[in-house]
Amino acid sequence: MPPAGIWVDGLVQSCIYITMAFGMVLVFSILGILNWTHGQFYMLGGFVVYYAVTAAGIPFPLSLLVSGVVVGGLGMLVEKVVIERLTSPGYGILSVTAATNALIFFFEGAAGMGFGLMNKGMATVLPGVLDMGSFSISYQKIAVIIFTLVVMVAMYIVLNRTKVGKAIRATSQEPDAASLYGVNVKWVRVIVMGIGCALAAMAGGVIGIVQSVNPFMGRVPMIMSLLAVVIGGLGSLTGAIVGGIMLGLLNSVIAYSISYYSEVALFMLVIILLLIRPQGLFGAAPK
Amino acid sequence: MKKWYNVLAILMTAVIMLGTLGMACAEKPAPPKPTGPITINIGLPMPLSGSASPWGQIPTPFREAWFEVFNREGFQVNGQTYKLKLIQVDDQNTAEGGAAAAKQLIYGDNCKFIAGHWSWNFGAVASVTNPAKVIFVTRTGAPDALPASWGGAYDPKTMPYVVFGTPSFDEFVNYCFTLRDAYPNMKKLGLLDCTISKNGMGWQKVQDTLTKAGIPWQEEWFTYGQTDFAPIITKFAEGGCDVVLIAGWIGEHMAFLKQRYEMGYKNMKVGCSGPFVSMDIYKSVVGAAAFEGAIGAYDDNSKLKKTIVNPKYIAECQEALKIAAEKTKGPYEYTGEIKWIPTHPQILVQAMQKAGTVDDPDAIMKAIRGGTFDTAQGKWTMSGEKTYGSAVNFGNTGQLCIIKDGKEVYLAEHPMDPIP
Amino acid sequence: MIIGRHYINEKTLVPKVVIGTLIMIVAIFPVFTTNIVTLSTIILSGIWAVAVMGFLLILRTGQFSLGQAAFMAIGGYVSAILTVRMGVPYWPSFLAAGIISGVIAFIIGIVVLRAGGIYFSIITIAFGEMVRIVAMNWESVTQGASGILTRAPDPIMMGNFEINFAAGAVPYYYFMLLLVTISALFYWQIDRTRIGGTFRSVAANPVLAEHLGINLMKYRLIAFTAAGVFTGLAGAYYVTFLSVMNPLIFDLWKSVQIMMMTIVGGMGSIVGGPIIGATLLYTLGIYLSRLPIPNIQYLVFGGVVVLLLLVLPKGTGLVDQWGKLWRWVFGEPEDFQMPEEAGMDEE
Amino acid sequence: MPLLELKGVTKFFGKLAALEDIDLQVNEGEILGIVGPNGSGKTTLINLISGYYRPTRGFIYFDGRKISGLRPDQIARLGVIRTFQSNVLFEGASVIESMMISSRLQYKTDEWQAFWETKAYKDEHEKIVGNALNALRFVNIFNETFRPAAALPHGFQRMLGIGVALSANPRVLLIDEPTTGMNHEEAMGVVENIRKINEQGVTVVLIEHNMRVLLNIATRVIVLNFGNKIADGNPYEMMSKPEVIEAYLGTETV
Repeated sequence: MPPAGIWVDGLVQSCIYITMAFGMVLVFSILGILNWTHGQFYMLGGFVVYYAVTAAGIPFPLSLLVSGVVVGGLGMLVEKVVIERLTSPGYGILSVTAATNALIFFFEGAAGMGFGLMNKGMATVLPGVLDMGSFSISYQKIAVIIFTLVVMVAMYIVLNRTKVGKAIRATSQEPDAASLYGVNVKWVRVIVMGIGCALAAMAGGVIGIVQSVNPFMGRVPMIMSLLAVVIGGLGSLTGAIVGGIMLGLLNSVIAYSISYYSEVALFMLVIILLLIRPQGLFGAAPK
Repeated sequence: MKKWYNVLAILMTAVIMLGTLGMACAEKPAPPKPTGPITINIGLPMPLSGSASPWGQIPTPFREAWFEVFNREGFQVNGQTYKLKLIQVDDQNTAEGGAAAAKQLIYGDNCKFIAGHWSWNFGAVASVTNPAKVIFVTRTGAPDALPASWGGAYDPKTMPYVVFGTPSFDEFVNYCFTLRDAYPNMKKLGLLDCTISKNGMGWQKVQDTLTKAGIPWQEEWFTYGQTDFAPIITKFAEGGCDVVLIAGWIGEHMAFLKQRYEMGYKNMKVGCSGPFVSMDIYKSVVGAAAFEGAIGAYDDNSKLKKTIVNPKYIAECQEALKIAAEKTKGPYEYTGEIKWIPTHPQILVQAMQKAGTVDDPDAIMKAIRGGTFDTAQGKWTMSGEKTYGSAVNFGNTGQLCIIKDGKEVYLAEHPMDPIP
Repeated sequence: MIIGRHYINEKTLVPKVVIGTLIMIVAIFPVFTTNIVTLSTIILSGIWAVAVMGFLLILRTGQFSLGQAAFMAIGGYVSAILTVRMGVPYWPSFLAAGIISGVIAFIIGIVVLRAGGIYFSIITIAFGEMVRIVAMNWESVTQGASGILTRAPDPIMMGNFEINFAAGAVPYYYFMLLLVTISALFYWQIDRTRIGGTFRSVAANPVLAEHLGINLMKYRLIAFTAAGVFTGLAGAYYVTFLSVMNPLIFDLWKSVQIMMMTIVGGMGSIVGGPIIGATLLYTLGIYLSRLPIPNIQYLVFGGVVVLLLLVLPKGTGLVDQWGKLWRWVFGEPEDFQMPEEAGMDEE
Repeated sequence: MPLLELKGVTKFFGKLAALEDIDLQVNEGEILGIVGPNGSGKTTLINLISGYYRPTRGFIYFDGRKISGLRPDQIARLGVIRTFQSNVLFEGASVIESMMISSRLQYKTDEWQAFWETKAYKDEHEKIVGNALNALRFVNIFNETFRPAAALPHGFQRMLGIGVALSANPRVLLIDEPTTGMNHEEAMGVVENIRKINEQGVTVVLIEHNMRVLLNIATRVIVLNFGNKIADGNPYEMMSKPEVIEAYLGTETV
């Protein structure tokens, strides 16, 4: 039985995965595509927060919002300019997949040229450690956990209580019907893309205080949260939460017990799961 | 009629384009022999882009500065004065990047010598330089570049023009000894390295040496690209390690430092067999509090206590550091490069002077093999006079520093006992 | 959609003159320059072209594989291990590389192709990562990240004339031409005969195709395996030319690069597109990586691909635009003649 | 014995039953009409026969052989071919290309021979192209042979759909709502073609929303309502049955 420290650590990991997975699931359930650029929005968010905190001196929670707004806007732009056109009838799934894949390197290159390639950290934000006897946890990690809880609650409220949320849910279930009932599907798509990217960005900003920020930080979390989404089932928020928690905990627990084979074990697990149950744990069955 | 004009036009353009391509890449004609100093190009494939780029970029100002200082008088080989020119090419820290860079340097910028760094693209670079009879001084040690466990994958005869650096495992052991000197009564030494540099032989050697020297140790492995070290830290803590030494992985070193602090093991000393690539990065990523007690390689030759270094070289390095600081407009505190860029050219230059030629690689190699060289890191004696072209070991000193309130402070030093 | 609606049909469109001249130029290219930098650029782009053709063949069946680099890795490792470790002569192990990677593709395909569409892409990504991780950690066989120094191909004796690969890049160049030609002919033949038609139908409307008696799995598997074989060969030759194999050579970025080359070249023609795309993009990459600006390569690659996708008409690529250019140069191809039966009852 | 037989076939989607144990026989050479208001399970029935769905309970026999549980392509190879309601065929393909795709079942040569384009394959190919063109002539869209299928007018596209199904040489042809969105003349044209097809000895199962169309051709009619078979017999006496009228009064707006 691994000590408590491992579990806490796993929990922090899962929090990041969950927040990213949320965005991915939203985008998938409305736009019907996987946004392969998600990890790079995460990276951009990290940079925005970094500069907001260090250069502009905006307090951390506020700068999280700032990054959400900025990167969310960027996401909307991408949706409007690229994705909307490439998902119109006549284009195959290839076009949009290729475009989002290409954007990965576009953004990484841009970030590298704009912000430099060095690691940047915000360890000075919320320093200090909370000692819990058997183990201890830093305020930064606590901040990550709180942030994720806030995001979950906010998502729940937005999706279930607000008008936008109703429109989104309607669109995700019956796009055609929704458009009949006066929902402007085009705008719902743009807004959802914005929300998704904003979530990714805030996740990146919040990881910036725990780890460091650099142009390539987006790749691994992207793959991991993709796996989380797939485990949970594409298009299911509950699935995203469960998948995220599973991945995060498994990752650190496996790493603790069978040191460096954890990666192999994880991928094996996911592939096997997909083959037994392609639609994931909570996904709707195809056809 | 018009059609065939078009056909012709297109064919012409095609031919012209191909021609220009050929021109662009064809080697430039050798310049007419100038009177006065002759410039010799030294190529350096370096990771200037991609995630390993800090290694390539942070030392660059110092490198250029050092060559500037060196070229003020240059060096003499039988009466003729020569200067050195450094040409850096991005190798993206990949094999094909390394191969492409080496080809560009040799056939494009006709470099006479190549000074390389990582073991990851060593093979690719060496297999370009060697047929071209271009001497390649790498900082990679033979055992970890060309694993002997490969049933003689490394045959000295196939690579007579490669000069190897210190095998990183010997260096690693040496740092362990340095730590032992620094902390005679440490409980247990934790060793951490990435699985990708896990070559059976090398580690066996480390373990045996440590056991023989009576240093209690415990080893763990992390995977390439791992960011979360909590499990490993927990294991070290359970094993009772109070000092940990990480093989030169800077990013992992930072993450480890920060996380061990957050998990409440404040006074676990965490060392790294590489230099602190940049204090600012460390401070911003790790945080001032967690940074305390970090140990790193310390190649500032002005601080050496046991090893004797030619004061001229120390002056040169200090001068270069100053120039680098002016160039970067700020304090330039990265001293890690002193171990490499001054020493590689110095070895080559002295070898050329011994051999009395700059053009004959065989003669120069003959001079290098088994020779003793006066470098910025003290006197280095090369192995390999018996076995033709065998690994050349820089017997450089293991010197460590520890971070005390945000500053590098000399910790200890342990001259490397020469490797047979 | 991407089922070759906008063909350029080399037969009718481009006069034999031009094709002939181009082939001549390529064939005698080493006469222009034997510079190793130039030659190696061309050689490597040729090898990439083979991989891209494989990707495009799989794409013809409507599947989007993001794990093609993994098959190159498998091919590379097989040949490297056989030659260096087991001392097998080069050419047998080169063929073995193709066969083994094909077999693996077949097995993986049986498992993976059941989950089509987006899941296929995801699982192929996971597969690629798996290969990388295993290669990293399976020290005893793959020698970890320090990699394997591969051996140059054994010299080929033709009568008393010997092709010696140690001599320089020229033999490699000609063998690359051979490899590209063979795989190009194979893919082209598949693409223009009945199988190719079936592939397209499977991609265009799987449900209808299945209800017309076409076994989807079978044809997807054919495409995946065929691609696996040639991609494996390409990988083996790639690492031979690089003279080193390690797990970091074929990562996810390479798989995506293959996809980008496909886009740049265009999906219209299974031979022209990949060759043009691979050559353009790889050469561009080489030159960009020499600029002093770090990471500009990523920026440009990404930007170019997105722009092409947005600017070009639906489902077309550069090749198809070049088809237009050719038409402008050589005039329209003569129309298709109706078969005899068609003529029967015109009254 | 009947050519196609359903025994107690039931299909549930989650909780609700789309079809509840349906028994029906299709005899060789007849034109069986299946009518019913929207959502009465007509299309589900076809999907079950053609193997797109698997029945929750019950079995389907074709020519004495159990076909429930087989893959659609296996069923198609036995000679049970269906058409779809939507006009969409193979995107980007021309009329003749679509026909050639569905003519695949006529080939005897295997893929290798096709790959190497052997003599045998070439001859066979010639022949089959001929058949395809004849089939086009048969459904009166011969003049459109080389146009992209998507560019055809609505009526022609429906005919092409039938032609495509036809060239997969079916023994039973399941036609799903061929006349939707057509005016009366077009509909009659379609009906004519279906009759001609049937005269060629192809058994036809015709799903139709519009009772009048069936009156002209169907030899037998089955009425579905809410997933149950409520009547079975001659089309004309169908019209007089009270439950049928009752089932239709809601929907048939005449």
